[in-house]
Amino acid sequence: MKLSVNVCNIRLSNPTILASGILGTTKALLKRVAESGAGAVTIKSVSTEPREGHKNPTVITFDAGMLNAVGYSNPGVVAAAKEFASLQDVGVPVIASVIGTQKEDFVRVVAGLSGSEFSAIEIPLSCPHTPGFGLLAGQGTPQATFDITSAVRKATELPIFVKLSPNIPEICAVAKAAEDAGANAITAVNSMGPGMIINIEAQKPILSFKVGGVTGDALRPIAIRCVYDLYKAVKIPVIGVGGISTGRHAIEMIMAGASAVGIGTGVYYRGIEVFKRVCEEMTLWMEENGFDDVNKIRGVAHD
Amino acid sequence: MKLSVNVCNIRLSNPTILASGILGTTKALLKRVAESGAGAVTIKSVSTEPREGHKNPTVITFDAGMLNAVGYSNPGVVAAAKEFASLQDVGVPVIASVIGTQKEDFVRVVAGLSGSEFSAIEIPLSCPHTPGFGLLAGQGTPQATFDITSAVRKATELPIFVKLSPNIPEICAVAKAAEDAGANAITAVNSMGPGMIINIEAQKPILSFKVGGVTGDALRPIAIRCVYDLYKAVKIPVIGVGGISTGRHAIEMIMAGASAVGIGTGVYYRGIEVFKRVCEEMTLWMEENGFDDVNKIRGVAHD
Amino acid sequence: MIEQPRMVKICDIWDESPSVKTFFFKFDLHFDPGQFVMVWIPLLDEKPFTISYIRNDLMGVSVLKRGMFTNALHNKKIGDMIGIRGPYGKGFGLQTNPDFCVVGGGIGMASLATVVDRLNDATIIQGARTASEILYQKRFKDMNLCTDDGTTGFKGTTVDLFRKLLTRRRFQKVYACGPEKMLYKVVELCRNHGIECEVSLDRYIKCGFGVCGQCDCSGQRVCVDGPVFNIKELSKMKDFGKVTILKTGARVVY
Amino acid sequence: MIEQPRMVKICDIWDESPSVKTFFFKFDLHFDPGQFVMVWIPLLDEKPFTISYIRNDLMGVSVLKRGMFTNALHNKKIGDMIGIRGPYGKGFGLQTNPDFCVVGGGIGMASLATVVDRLNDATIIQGARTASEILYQKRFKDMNLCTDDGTTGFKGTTVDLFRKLLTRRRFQKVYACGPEKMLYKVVELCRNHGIECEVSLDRYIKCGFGVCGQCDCSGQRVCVDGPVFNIKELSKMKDFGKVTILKTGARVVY
Ligand SMILES: Cc1cc2nc3c(=O)[nH]c(=O)nc-3n(C[C@H](O)[C@H](O)[C@H](O)COP(=O)(O)OP(=O)(O)OC[C@H]3O[C@@H](n4cnc5c(N)ncnc54)[C@H](O)[C@@H]3O)c2cc1C
Ligand SMILES: Cc1cc2nc3c(=O)[nH]c(=O)nc-3n(C[C@H](O)[C@H](O)[C@H](O)COP(=O)(O)OP(=O)(O)OC[C@H]3O[C@@H](n4cnc5c(N)ncnc54)[C@H](O)[C@@H]3O)c2cc1C
Ligand SMILES: Cc1cc2nc3c(=O)[nH]c(=O)nc-3n(C[C@H](O)[C@H](O)[C@H](O)COP(=O)(O)O)c2cc1C
Ligand SMILES: Cc1cc2nc3c(=O)[nH]c(=O)nc-3n(C[C@H](O)[C@H](O)[C@H](O)COP(=O)(O)O)c2cc1C
Ligand code: FES
Ligand code: FES
Repeated sequence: MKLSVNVCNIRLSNPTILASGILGTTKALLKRVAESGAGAVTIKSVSTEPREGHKNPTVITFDAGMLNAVGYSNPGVVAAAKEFASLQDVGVPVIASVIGTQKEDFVRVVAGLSGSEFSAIEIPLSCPHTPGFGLLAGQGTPQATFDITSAVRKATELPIFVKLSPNIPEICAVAKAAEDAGANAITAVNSMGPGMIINIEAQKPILSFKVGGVTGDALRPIAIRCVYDLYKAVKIPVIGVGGISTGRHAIEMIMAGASAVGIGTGVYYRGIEVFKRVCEEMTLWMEENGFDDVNKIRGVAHD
Repeated sequence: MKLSVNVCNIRLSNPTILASGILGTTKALLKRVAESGAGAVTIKSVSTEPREGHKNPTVITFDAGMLNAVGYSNPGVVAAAKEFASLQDVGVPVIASVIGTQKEDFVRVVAGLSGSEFSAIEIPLSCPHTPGFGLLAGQGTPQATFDITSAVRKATELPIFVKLSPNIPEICAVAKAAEDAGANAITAVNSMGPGMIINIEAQKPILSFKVGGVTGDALRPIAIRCVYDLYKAVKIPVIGVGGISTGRHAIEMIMAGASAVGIGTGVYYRGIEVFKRVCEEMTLWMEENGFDDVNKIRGVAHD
Repeated sequence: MIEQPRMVKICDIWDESPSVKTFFFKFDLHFDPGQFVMVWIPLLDEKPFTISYIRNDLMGVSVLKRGMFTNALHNKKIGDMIGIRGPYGKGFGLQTNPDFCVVGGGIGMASLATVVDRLNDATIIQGARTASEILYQKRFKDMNLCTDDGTTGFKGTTVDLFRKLLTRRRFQKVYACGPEKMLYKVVELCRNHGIECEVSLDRYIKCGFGVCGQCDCSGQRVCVDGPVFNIKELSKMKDFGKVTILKTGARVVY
Repeated sequence: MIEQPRMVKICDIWDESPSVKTFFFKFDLHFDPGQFVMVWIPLLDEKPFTISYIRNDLMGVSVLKRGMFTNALHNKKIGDMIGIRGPYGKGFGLQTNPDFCVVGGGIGMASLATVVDRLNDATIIQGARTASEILYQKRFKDMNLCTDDGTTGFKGTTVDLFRKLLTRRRFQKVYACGPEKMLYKVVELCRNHGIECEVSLDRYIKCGFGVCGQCDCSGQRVCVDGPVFNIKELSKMKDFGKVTILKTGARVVY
């Protein structure tokens, strides 16, 4: 059974990728996730300066998924460059996630991380709940996406993954802008919403930031549709993220057109072992359904 | 315990409203829903001409909600006007849902239904999966919303509810446009997405239209956030719809600022009795928490 | 439960008549006689069919070739895959004691077949257009047959035959399925004779699980409140025997 | 399970010391000694606290007044509501036989209190800054106390006292909680003496259920893989006793 895939010439032993913001705070955790079977891992997003993020509660769950407003807490690029050194120890490709409030920030962070052995740079232009970043800074428009991606393109030779929001009706236009600016892959999608959950006894929103991005099962059909549309709209590969926690989900995402699948909330649903389990379930399904190579199911849901 | 509410001078014996598109095909079903405890009921959306809608499957469910692309099947305004005559028999206020591909259509349907005893006209400008209507016809922009609402305003004396999409980042701007054009209430929200679910054995999307609107549990946090934001943004009342199937959900929605709550997918989760059960659960909760009037919890989640 | 089709392999196909085929597949859920499934042909459409055979985990649907979808189904071969979701609806209320009769008109016999399987000593009335269209000839012995053209059995309708039978014997309960005009008359006869009666109705089905409102019959949803209704329920359903609802939602008089 | 705070009423408040209060509330979930909850004050913040009393469905958390959040908590009155979610984490591995010792430094004693409740004949070492800060004086008899200023018991640290005790007796198992420098030394002593040892670590906690990565200690998530770790696990955790991680994710050396 062949599970290995190539995304922008990065070889992944299997198509599962740890999504950014889940467990990617330290090299030790990346290594643990790699040992738990992930084909690649993404670090938690890094900005120029250290950020404390929002107050707690920052992550809660509900019957249909998860709601988070972590607020991009991170130690800043200088500390991150120290933490994420000698990345070959991790054992699988490591993707850097880089954020900024303006395009110069992205460039500075990319430069600051250039000494590390990252395999690709992901730029999420799509966070729905952190003032100054992503959607709240207007980074999700085709023009802003083009500008930021172009700037990052000049700053690095590494493959660039542009991570998009499912909230944007014109997601394909944004993806094309990224492609035109030299992006090598699209990561689809970031969390949706934002949403809000109110504790009715407290009579207050639970998240300290009041609203947060929705992920997990609730997001899956939306993510599948985005990937399905993007697969037709752009030529560069699409990494499908959103609600994947089983082998069946991963296969559905790949049939929609994904070259690899990101897993975030799935770590909550099924533990860190989710990567290994998803791969086992994919293998079993493919065996039972007469496939010998995961690359052969990519995009088959299209006419 | 006081559960009755007033929305645009329409008195509802309790705040639950049957959402449009669920069971609202015939007067007999409206009556049955009223007898099952709904405070008001909405008919399935009506267009000028009869429409067959999309092929089946048109409605499916998933672990976090429901996915539908019914495609606005309806018998057209002439037949609808016959079906929905003598509405006082229903026993609770009946809201007409009116759709069109352009503003003149809305006006024609409103005129065609003017002989019936509807209590209000709802105009959904927000369907994410029917070509020619709602989002797919650009009706979700502030300008289009203003234009259509203004046209309907001239055509009827009845209260107008403008139904919005949760997909639109600028939902408050759209609501304000509706308010400016003379809308009497905002219904928030319609289904989100669209989303897609692929049957991996068939290797094809399940819905015949491939994509459909996401409703139910998955939608609730998004709907709560929309209502919370709209409550601050507009002066007219907001009817909260999206994922409500328990008394706790209804109270959460009302705390976010809703004057009444629409229930659609809840009919699937808990049967037609969902209206009665939601009211019973609300009553119990209010008793236990020292409230004697549902109107006193409206908007309390705000600072 | 999640309302999504599961793909199953057609493991056998039987010709029941020139226009009816039964498709067999494995489906490991419990079914009651009278319940139905939605059959999906990907990218084409999805339609309701009663389960006409229940043999442990082997199910069968008997399909009358009628239009676009049923034509496509008739073109399927053993080994082809179809999507199934269900079971849906409320089936027949089976009682063990009573002396009972099933009255099936045309493809309506498919709904009654599993009732006959479950109960012993059924009196079976089956009507068809012509002799070759009679279903389950080998499956059920001693059926009381009638045809429009008289090519087999009594010449006339199931209603006529049922009325005739009633002159010489009594039933405690009748199960019926077929054209609604026929059902209406069967119910009338039963009411007049004080016989319990349950009939399975046919309305345009979309969701199958009670939310879309498409299958309304006077406030009853055929997909979940039915498809089987008893006399008491039917007596409150004004549309019964008179009005059906098209795919658009338009009402048409039978 | 859904990870959301449930509001509970504070039904009792005990002063344990000038800077520590215990808040009691009803919470009908099962807790193991060493597990913790997240305590939410709406609109303010949410922080981790070990359950220090388990009495059927009555739970208590003993809170050291320290900063913004714990100050706000200390201002709460009986009847006020707080949000609770949990239980979180892996608690202490309790064995019934062995001759065991708990070593608590400061508020760390709160984690060990329910261990003492469960096991009989615990040897208890508790250290505090000064006499008035000793916790649970009435709850536990015969504690081996030590204070930095010698106002009660042995003058010196819990490590010194533990080392002293070890010269005259042996334990099969040690449970410890307190400042990590202390824990590090306790673990070292245990390793040298061949004593089993479990310690409860403290890292900045956000989600509490293993997804955000905030509480990392050398690849172990304190919130779900811990907070209790045994010697074998700790021997692979390079950060133990040396490095902790701030709210930003920055590493700081102790
Ligand atoms: C509860 C129930 C059980 C049924 N069981 C059987 C069965 O066991 N065997 C069988 O052969 N037929 C059964 N039918 C009828 C069957 O669904 C239709 O014959 C089939 O859908 C026709 O589809 P078509 O595309 O071939 O024909 P079309 O040309 O589309 O339609 C022919 C006629 O079939 C009916 N029909 C079409 N679509 C639907 C639909 N979605 N729901 C209900 N009726 C429809 C209409 O009366 C229509 O006029 C059942 C119907 C219902 C409601
Ligand atoms: C598993 C676990 C169990 C704990 N049990 C108890 C207990 O039973 N009783 C008790 O008094 N304290 C306990 N703590 C520590 C308690 O969480 C902190 O004292 C409290 O969060 C301080 O908040 P503050 O706003 O008052 O102080 P701040 O001024 O914000 O911080 C003071 C110090 O408290 C620590 N701290 C602050 N926030 C957190 C956080 N979110 N997670 C972890 N540490 C933090 C940091 O070391 C910080 O330097 C426990 C911590 C952990 C990790
Ligand atoms: C707790 C949490 C933190 C996240 N932080 C980030 C982040 O820092 N950067 C980012 O690009 N995406 C972040 N995301 C989004 C995820 O990477 C992913 O796109 C999203 O969760 C959808 O995938 P899932 O349903 O598998 O979780 C975060 C998600 C969660 C749940
Ligand atoms: C099967 C189905 C059909 C619907 N049809 C319509 C419709 O015709 N007009 C409309 O305004 N909304 C329609 N909706 C949207 C609902 O009115 C409602 O806004 C949405 O379902 C969210 O509420 P819920 O989560 O309670 O279902 C439909 C929803 C469903 C599930
Ligand atoms: S078919 Fe949808 S309610 Fe019956
Ligand atoms: S606090 Fe989030 S992983 Fe431990």
